[in-house]
Amino acid sequence: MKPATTAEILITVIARLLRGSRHVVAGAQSPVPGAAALLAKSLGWGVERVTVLGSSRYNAYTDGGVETFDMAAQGRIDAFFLGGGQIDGEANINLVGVGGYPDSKVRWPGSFGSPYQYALVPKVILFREEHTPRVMVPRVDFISAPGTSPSHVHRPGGPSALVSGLCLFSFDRQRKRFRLESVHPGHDAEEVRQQTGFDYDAPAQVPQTEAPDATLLAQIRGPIREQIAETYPRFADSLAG
Amino acid sequence: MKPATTAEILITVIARLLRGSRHVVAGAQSPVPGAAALLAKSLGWGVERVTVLGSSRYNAYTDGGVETFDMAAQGRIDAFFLGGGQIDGEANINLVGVGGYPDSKVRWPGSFGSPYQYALVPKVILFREEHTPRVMVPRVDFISAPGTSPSHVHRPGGPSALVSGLCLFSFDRQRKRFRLESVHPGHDAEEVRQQTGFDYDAPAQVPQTEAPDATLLAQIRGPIREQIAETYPRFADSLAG
Amino acid sequence: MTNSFRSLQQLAAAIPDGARIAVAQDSCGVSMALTRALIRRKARGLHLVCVPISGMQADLLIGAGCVDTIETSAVSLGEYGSAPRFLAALRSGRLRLLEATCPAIHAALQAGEKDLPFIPLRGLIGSDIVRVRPDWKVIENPFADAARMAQGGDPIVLLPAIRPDVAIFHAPFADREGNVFIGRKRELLTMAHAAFRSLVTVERIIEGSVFDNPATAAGSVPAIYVDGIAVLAQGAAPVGLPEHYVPDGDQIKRYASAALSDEGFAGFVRDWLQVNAAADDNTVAEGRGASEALTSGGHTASAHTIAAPNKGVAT
Amino acid sequence: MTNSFRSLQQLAAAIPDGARIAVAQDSCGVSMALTRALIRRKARGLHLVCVPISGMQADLLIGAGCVDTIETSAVSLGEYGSAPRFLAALRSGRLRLLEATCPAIHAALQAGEKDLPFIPLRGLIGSDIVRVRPDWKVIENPFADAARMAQGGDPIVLLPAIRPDVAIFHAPFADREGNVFIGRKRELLTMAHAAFRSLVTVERIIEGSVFDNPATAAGSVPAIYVDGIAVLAQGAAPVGLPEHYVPDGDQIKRYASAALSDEGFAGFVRDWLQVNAAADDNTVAEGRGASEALTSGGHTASAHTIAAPNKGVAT
Repeated sequence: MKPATTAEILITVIARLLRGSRHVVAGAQSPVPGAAALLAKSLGWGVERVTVLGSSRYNAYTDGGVETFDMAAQGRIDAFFLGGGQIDGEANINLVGVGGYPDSKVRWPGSFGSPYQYALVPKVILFREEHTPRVMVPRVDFISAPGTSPSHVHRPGGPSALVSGLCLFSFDRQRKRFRLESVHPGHDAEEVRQQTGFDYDAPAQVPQTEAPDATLLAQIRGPIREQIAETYPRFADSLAG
Repeated sequence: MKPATTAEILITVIARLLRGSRHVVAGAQSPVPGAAALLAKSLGWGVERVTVLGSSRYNAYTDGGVETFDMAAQGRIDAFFLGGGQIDGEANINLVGVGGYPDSKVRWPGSFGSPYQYALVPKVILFREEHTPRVMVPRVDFISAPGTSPSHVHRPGGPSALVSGLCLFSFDRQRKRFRLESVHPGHDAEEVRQQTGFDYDAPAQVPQTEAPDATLLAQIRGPIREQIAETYPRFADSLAG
Repeated sequence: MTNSFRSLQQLAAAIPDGARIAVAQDSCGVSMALTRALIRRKARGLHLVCVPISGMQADLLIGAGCVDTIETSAVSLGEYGSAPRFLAALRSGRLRLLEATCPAIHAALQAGEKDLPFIPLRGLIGSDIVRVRPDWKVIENPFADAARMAQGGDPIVLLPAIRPDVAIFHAPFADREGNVFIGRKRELLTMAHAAFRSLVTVERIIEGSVFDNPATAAGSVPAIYVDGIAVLAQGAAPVGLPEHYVPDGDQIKRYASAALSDEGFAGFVRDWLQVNAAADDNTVAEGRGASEALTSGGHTASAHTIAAPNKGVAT
Repeated sequence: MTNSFRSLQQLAAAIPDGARIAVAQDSCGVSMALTRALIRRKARGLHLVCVPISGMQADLLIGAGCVDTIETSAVSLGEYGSAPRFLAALRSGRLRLLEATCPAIHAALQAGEKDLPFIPLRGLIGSDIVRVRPDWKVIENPFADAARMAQGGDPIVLLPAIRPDVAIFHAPFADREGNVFIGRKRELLTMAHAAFRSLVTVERIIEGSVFDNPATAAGSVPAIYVDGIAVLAQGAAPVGLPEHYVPDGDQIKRYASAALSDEGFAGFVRDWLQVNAAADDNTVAEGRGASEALTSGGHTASAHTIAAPNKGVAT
């Protein structure tokens, strides 16, 4: 069996974070989180329902695009995923652009539903494969969605972890800080420190991220690959056969 | 051909008031207004669409019960009907009860959508067949829906006429007064004055309400009777054959 | 979620005393079956939210002593007259009434659907309903322009959201995954969204999924909102289920006259529960009963297909 | 309303310069046919409201100089990359952007549907979007209890309602009365409700009424909201129509790369308009063209049944 690819390691890392999240929603452009949610469900890790926005098969909505937001507000979604062109050390995310506003030097597509889902879904997992100082910045140039809020603001949701191509961070909402939990195989803590523009906590000995075992790999390369092919055909093709 | 019944006269009076009202909505318990709306439409009097709440045939809503209210707010309904256990001289209506509140001496079903539709539908026709001093009162005991509002209140809608078993009143929203327009055949202005608990304007010579001619009667007893049978079967049976 | 299938008794047991329950209006699908089960289990202290009015269902529950509070725009038996037990309970002062109006109940549920604290609504100003509902607020529209404000302002009513504990209704069919088809009775979807839980009775179960067809999908409440389903043909009788069966006018008329007195009401309820006892018991999870109830409704589901989802279910 | 059938050109002519137009996202049904017609008629000064995001449609309209203002939560070609003309227009400063977020656009349209002046929405507080949208207001929740207020209050965002001048989208089919089937793409219904007018393209016309079946009724926009319909098979291509045809990835990729330059964009548009000219012209009201357009879509409507509703129609 071929060793785990980066994508397969990331799918596994995220699937583990989803344990006990009964309803997980993944966006249309989120193949890795989508596959991770389906993996966690298929393994009986307490994920009972996966909604993939843009899918017909994994989407039981009947009230249009607003339904996922209404569900989030009511606490009917347990886990969701967000990314960011920039992510800072307080878990603020920027999906708008670099430089001033509105005169950005670099402009991205926009914030989508981030300032709402980030505030309302209890477990938001930040996922951004690129882990460089231009993504992981000291302070985002535009806050599409804030990592934390003053205690009086109604905010049942927020960030719980940040998964990148290098490592897994957890996030402490009280202390407003990330903590390095593990570094993926082939990388080390020093590299993470160099590639990260913000400060974070780390244990003296940083564990290595546990790679998927043969059973997990077979599950990803078999059933999960088939399940995600409808929504993410290109990505499904890219998973090792 | 049998002469026009009271119901047929009322249908005709209301149908005439609906001229030019493109979309007319009648409630589930409003057979006379429902028949009048269908009559005005069938005669090409500018009524393009009739919605009968509770009908399957004359109801093209697909958003549930809220749709008729959303339409009203947007000005998509031109005419609607309301009644009242009490109606006063300023066109306030009471569908709640007689005496104090909540300790009413007589209690009626409730206000339904009246305080909303009365405020938002441009032409509301009050229809109450019983015309006695206990219905037509100086001042209602409970305002389910006010006849008029201060000028700063958003109120595109309101009462335009009151049709009873005795007569037709028009309503002047500026002067907050009814005006007697015509008395139905078999009744006279004196009877109306005696049976009305509120003051109103009247011309020196009060015209008689024009009864439906043979063409109109044939239309009511034929096609209209058939059309309303789905929603108001008992009422349809009662129309002269 | 095949494990959402329950007996009628289990659904009634899942509604605690004191629960705030949203109920549908007669033209949408009223679960008269669950109404009987609530009366049988002697539910107490219920808070009914009528969406937006009610008829025989509310009157029966009030008469049977199940209801403490009712929020409604009207209670009436329609062409069969006024609602006798509703009126009697108001006279005796033992029923708390939250006076409302149809669009306000719809809008408050829509706010509940989004978990908003409140929603504004036009109209209403000047009605005594606003006066007798201190939980409704009138504010100046914060978006009114200066000209408007100079002319006296722009008052608008804010309604607190309604999030019922349970929504109950009756629908034409469900699939085995627990998705419930409601057609264009969309207020049932709003009720199910706004409520914390939904308990539903259906005429029958279909093979396949409502999501197999974009049309049936469009007219369905997804299983994620549905916490329990009992199958009972004629479950909306005598009120009727539009496009399926008409109201049983004779029985409603009988009710309207019997319910004028305490004794008459008691007699009607006793008879009504008795006549329906066998069919209602047929929805008990285990046993061949469930399949018979379906078959008697004219449907062809086999004993196996009906019994299966109920196996080993406990509330 | 059979008189709602129009040619594509008539629909485009019915959208005045400067109109505020609601457009659907790619997964809901994007009228690329009407997009071409707007470019052909050189529409100017449009204000796009993307529900809640857009892709190639917005990018094309921006690139063709039709758009002054865009309110959106994102513009992107999805897996085919960023939206080149959107980015170029922002760089040049000739596009006014109203930065938004998906649930806010949905909620503001729902407020428009009820003609509310505003609607509250949770979340959002602390986002710079609130800072750059002075038309959004933050107030203290008037329903917050005293304990909450003592702990610092309960700020909540109020959004002004959106009532677009026109909603445009593409749907699987319409009936002859002008009712349009959208299945469970309910945001299209909300758009149609919120907008003053709706102009729609459909793949085909069906015989009978959507109201003949409770399921198709549940998934339809009633004719009363629909002011014009043009029939054009493949009217959502190359974006695709879910459950009907998939996106034409090759063509979108070609667009993504061509649109990086002014010249490349101009060339793509010229070719795209040309290739579709015959099919688009086939929707002209009178003449045999309309029926051919339908037949080529694989449907069996006769020349008579198609021509009839178009007879004597003038915008």
